Amino acid sequence: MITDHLIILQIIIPLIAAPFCVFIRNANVTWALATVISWICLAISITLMQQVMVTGEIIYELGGWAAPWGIEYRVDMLNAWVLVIVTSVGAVVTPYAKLSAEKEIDNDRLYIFYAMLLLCETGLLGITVTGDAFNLFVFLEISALSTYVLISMGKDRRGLTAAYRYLIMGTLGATFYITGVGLLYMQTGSLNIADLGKLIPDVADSRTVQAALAFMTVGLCVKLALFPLHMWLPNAYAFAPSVVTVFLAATATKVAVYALVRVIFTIFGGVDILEAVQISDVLIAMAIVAMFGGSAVAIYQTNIKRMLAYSSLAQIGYMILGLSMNSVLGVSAGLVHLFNHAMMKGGLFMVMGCVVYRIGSAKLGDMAGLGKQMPLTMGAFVLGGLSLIGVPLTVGFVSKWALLQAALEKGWWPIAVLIVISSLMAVVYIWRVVEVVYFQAAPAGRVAVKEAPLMMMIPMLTLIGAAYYFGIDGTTTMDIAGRAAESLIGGLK
Amino acid sequence: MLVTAFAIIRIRNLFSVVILTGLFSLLAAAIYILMDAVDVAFTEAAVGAGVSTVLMLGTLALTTNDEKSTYKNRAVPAAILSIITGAMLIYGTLDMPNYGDAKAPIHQHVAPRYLNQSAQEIGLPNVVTSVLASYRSYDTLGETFVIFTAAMGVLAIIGRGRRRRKKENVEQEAKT
Amino acid sequence: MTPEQIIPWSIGLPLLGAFGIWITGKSPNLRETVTLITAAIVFILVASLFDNVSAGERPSWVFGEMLPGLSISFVVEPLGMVFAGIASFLWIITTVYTVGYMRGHHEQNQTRFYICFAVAISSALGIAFAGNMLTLFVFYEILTISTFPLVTHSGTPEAKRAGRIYLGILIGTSIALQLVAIIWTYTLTGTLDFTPGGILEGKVAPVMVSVLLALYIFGIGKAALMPFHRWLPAAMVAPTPVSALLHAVAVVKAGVFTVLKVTVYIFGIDLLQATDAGLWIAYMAATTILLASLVAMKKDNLKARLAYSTISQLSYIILGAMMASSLGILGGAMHIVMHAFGKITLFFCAGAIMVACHKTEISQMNGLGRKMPITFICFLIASLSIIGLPPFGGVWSKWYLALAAADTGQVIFVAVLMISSLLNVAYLIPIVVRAFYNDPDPETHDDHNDQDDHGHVAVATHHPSDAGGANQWKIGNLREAPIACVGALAFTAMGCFVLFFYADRIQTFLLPILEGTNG
Amino acid sequence: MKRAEMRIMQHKVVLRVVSKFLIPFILLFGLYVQWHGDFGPGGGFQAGVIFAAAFILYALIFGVDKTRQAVPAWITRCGLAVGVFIYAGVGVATLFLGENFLNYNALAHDPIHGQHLGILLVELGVGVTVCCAMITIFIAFAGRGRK
Amino acid sequence: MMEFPGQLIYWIVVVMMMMGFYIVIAQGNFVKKIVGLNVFQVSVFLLYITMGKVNGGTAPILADGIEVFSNPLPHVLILTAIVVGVATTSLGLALVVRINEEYGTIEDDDILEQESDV
Repeated sequence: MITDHLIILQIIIPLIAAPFCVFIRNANVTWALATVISWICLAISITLMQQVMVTGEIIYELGGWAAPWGIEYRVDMLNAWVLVIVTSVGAVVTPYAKLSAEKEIDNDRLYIFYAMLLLCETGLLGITVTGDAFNLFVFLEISALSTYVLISMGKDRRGLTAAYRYLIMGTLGATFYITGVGLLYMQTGSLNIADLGKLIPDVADSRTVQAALAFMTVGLCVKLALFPLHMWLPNAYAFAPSVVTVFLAATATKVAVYALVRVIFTIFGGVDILEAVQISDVLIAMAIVAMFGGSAVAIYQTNIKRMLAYSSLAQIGYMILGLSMNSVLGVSAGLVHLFNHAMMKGGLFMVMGCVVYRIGSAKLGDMAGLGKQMPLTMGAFVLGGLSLIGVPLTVGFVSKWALLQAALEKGWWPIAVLIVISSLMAVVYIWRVVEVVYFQAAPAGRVAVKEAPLMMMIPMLTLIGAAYYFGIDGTTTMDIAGRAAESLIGGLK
Repeated sequence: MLVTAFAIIRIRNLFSVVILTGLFSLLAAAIYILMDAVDVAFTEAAVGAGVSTVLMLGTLALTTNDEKSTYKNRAVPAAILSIITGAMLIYGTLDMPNYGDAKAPIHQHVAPRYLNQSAQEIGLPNVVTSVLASYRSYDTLGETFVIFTAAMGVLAIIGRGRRRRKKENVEQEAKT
Repeated sequence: MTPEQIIPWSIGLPLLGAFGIWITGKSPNLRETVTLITAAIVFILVASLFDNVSAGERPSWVFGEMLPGLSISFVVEPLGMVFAGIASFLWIITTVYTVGYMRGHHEQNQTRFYICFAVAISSALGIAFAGNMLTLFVFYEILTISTFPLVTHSGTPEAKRAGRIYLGILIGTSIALQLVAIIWTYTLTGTLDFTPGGILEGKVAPVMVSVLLALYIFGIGKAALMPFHRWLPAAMVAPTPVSALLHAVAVVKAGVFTVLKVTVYIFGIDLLQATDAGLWIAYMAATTILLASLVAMKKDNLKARLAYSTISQLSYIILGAMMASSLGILGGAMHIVMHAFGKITLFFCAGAIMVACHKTEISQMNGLGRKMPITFICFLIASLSIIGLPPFGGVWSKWYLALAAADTGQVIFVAVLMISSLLNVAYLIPIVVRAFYNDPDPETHDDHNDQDDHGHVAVATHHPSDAGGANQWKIGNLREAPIACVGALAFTAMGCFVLFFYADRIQTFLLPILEGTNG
Repeated sequence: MKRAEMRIMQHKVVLRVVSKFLIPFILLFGLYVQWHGDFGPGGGFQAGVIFAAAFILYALIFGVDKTRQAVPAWITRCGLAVGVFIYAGVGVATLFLGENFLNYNALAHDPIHGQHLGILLVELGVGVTVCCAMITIFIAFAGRGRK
Repeated sequence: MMEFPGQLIYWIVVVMMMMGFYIVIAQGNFVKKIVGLNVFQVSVFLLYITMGKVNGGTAPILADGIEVFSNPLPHVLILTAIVVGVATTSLGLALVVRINEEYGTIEDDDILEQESDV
């Protein structure tokens, strides 16, 4: 019985928990609630994943109205995969949040913080499960609005302008997206994603549909911060409260990538749109610029949170590169990197959260000598950094392996070389940190720094550990990503 | 409306701009009525012309009234970008069905069911309400949560607690 | 224990040992006992595989699947057996030496040192037993990373700079070139397993063979083929036991070992022969041999000279592999063994000199042989072995290499081998001569810290000037290093001699690796 | 609007009287729109805005503090939550009644009645939330202005 | 150009959209940016409503004797979108107020200048 409704429970449990936080208003209780809810969500998403593996696509009609008339939820391998990513990050982040948030956010607002965190997670989950193009927009806005609030909650005033700029960019992106949806609706009369997928081939050569594709793609690219639409991201990540950065970096852009995948491969899948209008060339070019631009700028950052943010831009480039290769291998490389990057970047930002918790700064110069004082935290940073570089036994290696293989399969030599070179750039920026942290003496004035508290350490080590576990055993993740990719591409060939 | 929009671009006095935006919304509401979208018009009038304008005026009261400098350096690229985007859209419109064409696909696929069967299925005369609150009630749930989020967000950003603390800071700064 | 179980144990035990070292870090004696015991057990384990392998068995073990269709798996075959045997055997001896050296030298952070050392050995064994290229690559990278803290051990700016070069070149080449080559191979063949006779035959266009080969050979930065050799001299800032075991044996041999593996099991000798793809790389190797020897002659710092000598010797093995003949491969493989014993002895001597007399520059070593006769006699023995004179092991490998060169009709390689032997004489023998025949300099105490004109070695020794006396083993006017050091280096020098007689055993043992080839 | 103007307004007798007179009607109109949405234009959202407008007018004329006395912060805040609870609660109720989320047919024996009831309830939820949200937002802005 | 009159209204909408878009990206005043965003969004709403219109139709409120209705779905969507729009606007304005308190200005250039100093 209840298993039939799991999909909707996935969304409404955190959704309803958010207003509860407003009733409670006690920081600790709301935190406990958020933690419990996030774990329930994880359990649900994993169960869903198993269901999908057994039964295939699951469809849920909201309000009991069948698909094109009502809104439906539709979960296949791909959504289930993204759900697991988002919920597992959520489940790790909320326990971590307590101390970090107490330090960085006004205490009388903590309950709002947790409500927003829950809403943000709900929004992301809602984007993921929905089978309706307009409903996607609604949940996009729930997650976006809560994100703006979360970013602005920190004590650094630059968080405010970062949130504002993100608000402007994000709203533009969302508006572009609904413009595109509107144009599609005009040509087909449907808003349902699966239905659109069936209807599009008949009208694919219409200029309206092409314009719609362009608008939806641009809109989502703003959200996922693909170069050159990334301007909002570095500051938003750098000046948001640390725990918010962890959550966003590990989930928000991933979900936007997912949405783009849906648009390209499900809505426009029937016409092999990447080839038909040569979007793939544009996307690949942008992805490569992102890979290099992101890494290059990252090298010169002095704020490590900002550095990691730029590195995220580069990593998003990898994902898009994989997706735009338009082959099973390429898409699965992109999809597996969604997960892998969530693990390693989440872990790295958690490290920075611990650092900020202890020394109150994320500046490289202030981190001198931390290697001795916070050995476990900094060890986690090195491990995460290795994963970012793509050293074997890490998840980064698994993604890079898949990506390179996809590129070589297509015979795209230069691109394979570029991937490799850009991952060497990661060596440089990770190295800068290692050098300062391990080889420079702590500044004289600083009071002795203790290791991060256990409650932050455990989630952090969990994520980093996961980055290694799934690096050593990459078969599970690759298998799921591969199946998701096959179902996407399979409908098309 | 075009004139209003253009005026918004040119005028530097923010107070006038805000009032013009209200006007713009009202005009839009009028057009909605012409296009049979009474519910939307109602909402637009209440929100666009009402709430938004009041909020913007409130903001202006708290900040400043005049736009300061000119941003010539950005004007040209911005214009080019807008024109390209616009051109893209115009290009898109070329294949659109004519305005008001009853045979357009948009009126063929999903909508007829709402119009023809909602009377039996829902039993309400206002089809917009039927669709809003039943067929697509989940969107509306989402919408409600958006409003909820926004309200909580505003509380978080400019609620009372922080202001009090802030004021102390300002006083301290003033002393030093 | 079955051979299959031995594999995980022999790789895992050093890691367990590392853990034990960490726990017992507070008490140096206990810590070093743990290291020694671990080393001994590991060697016994590895050695116990010897019979199975020589009987033609190929014990294998699969750890798990890392990527679909690609597992972390291990197969023991003769080449790997030899490499593992050397690494684990010399680990014991090096540990003995290390105890003397590190204490004599008052090094900091000794626990970290022992831990990293154990991890490095574990990964060297992983490389040796790797059953496919991916596994090998994984351990290759772990080896790089685990040795990094050893290189920067002293923490001086010099060490950091060296560490940067070390990591930069090794990681850079492996990711930028080797990884690409591996993935390319995988896309071409769908497998990465080491297969007798190679996996690439018929799967790749002849022109591309040389591109792929170049990606591999240059990608294996640890083999120190020019122009990617800079890391090796840079790594000499590490404490001497590291230079000895890792940068004369484990790390660099891991590099050339990989080269051999790739040549034999990925490309297959036949393919290389048919396409002549390796020829131009062989020329590169020949150039490296000569250039590195010439550079070595100009180095006054002893460890730097030995480092360049190593570069030159490694290229022998690459040359052997690239000539793509069975003799060349055999010669290369044997040279791994012979050079290991020779070079580790030389480094041990260098370390002993540093501990006992605080001398790092050759020009300061006048007359030192009279104070440290054992050390310098061993130095001589090892030198002769490296040069390739009987009755020491080095002669055999050089012999095979020269035969291979003659066999393939590349007279120029024969000439290169000859010239380089002469150069070996020119840069090794004068050291001994200087030590025994020149008059000692007037005693200049404790000025060794700053006499570092070449910038390769800056070992900070922070002990007061008179503490040096406690590190010496004095009998009469002898001033040898601590007994642990001297014993170790005498033992390896003996090894050079013993190997001369057992070379044929090694050769028969190695012969099966040429299965599946015609040449 | 300038703060000064706001303060002046609080002293205009005519305004005060007129608005006192007007506010009940606005509230009434709001209620009408709320319940009438099924038949003519209107519904929870519009009603919520109109309802809030009454309070905003009150706040403009009588000042934020007085409004806060009339409508304490906790009421609007809880109202916010209650509104979404009503909406989501309808959905959960349908779940418990064995139907899909928000399938109002489950609410009554007759699907049409169920739909009626459901729509009425969710519109109420929307109305409450929107009204409280608007008041909250406005007061947050206006409250900010006083030094 | 048969279709000229049919498309004209879309073109007007597009021009308005782009005016809004231009304001958002070209103007440096934070309030004005939000105004631009409003203009942009309202124009998109108009686009939806225009495509929902059916010639000769009436508002989609069922009544006896009326056969032709305009498409109700765009109306629903835009109702939702308007709400989302006002939510965004209020949040944006709240941020502007705070920014003004922290920086003393709401001009993009001034703020960039201040931030680059830090």
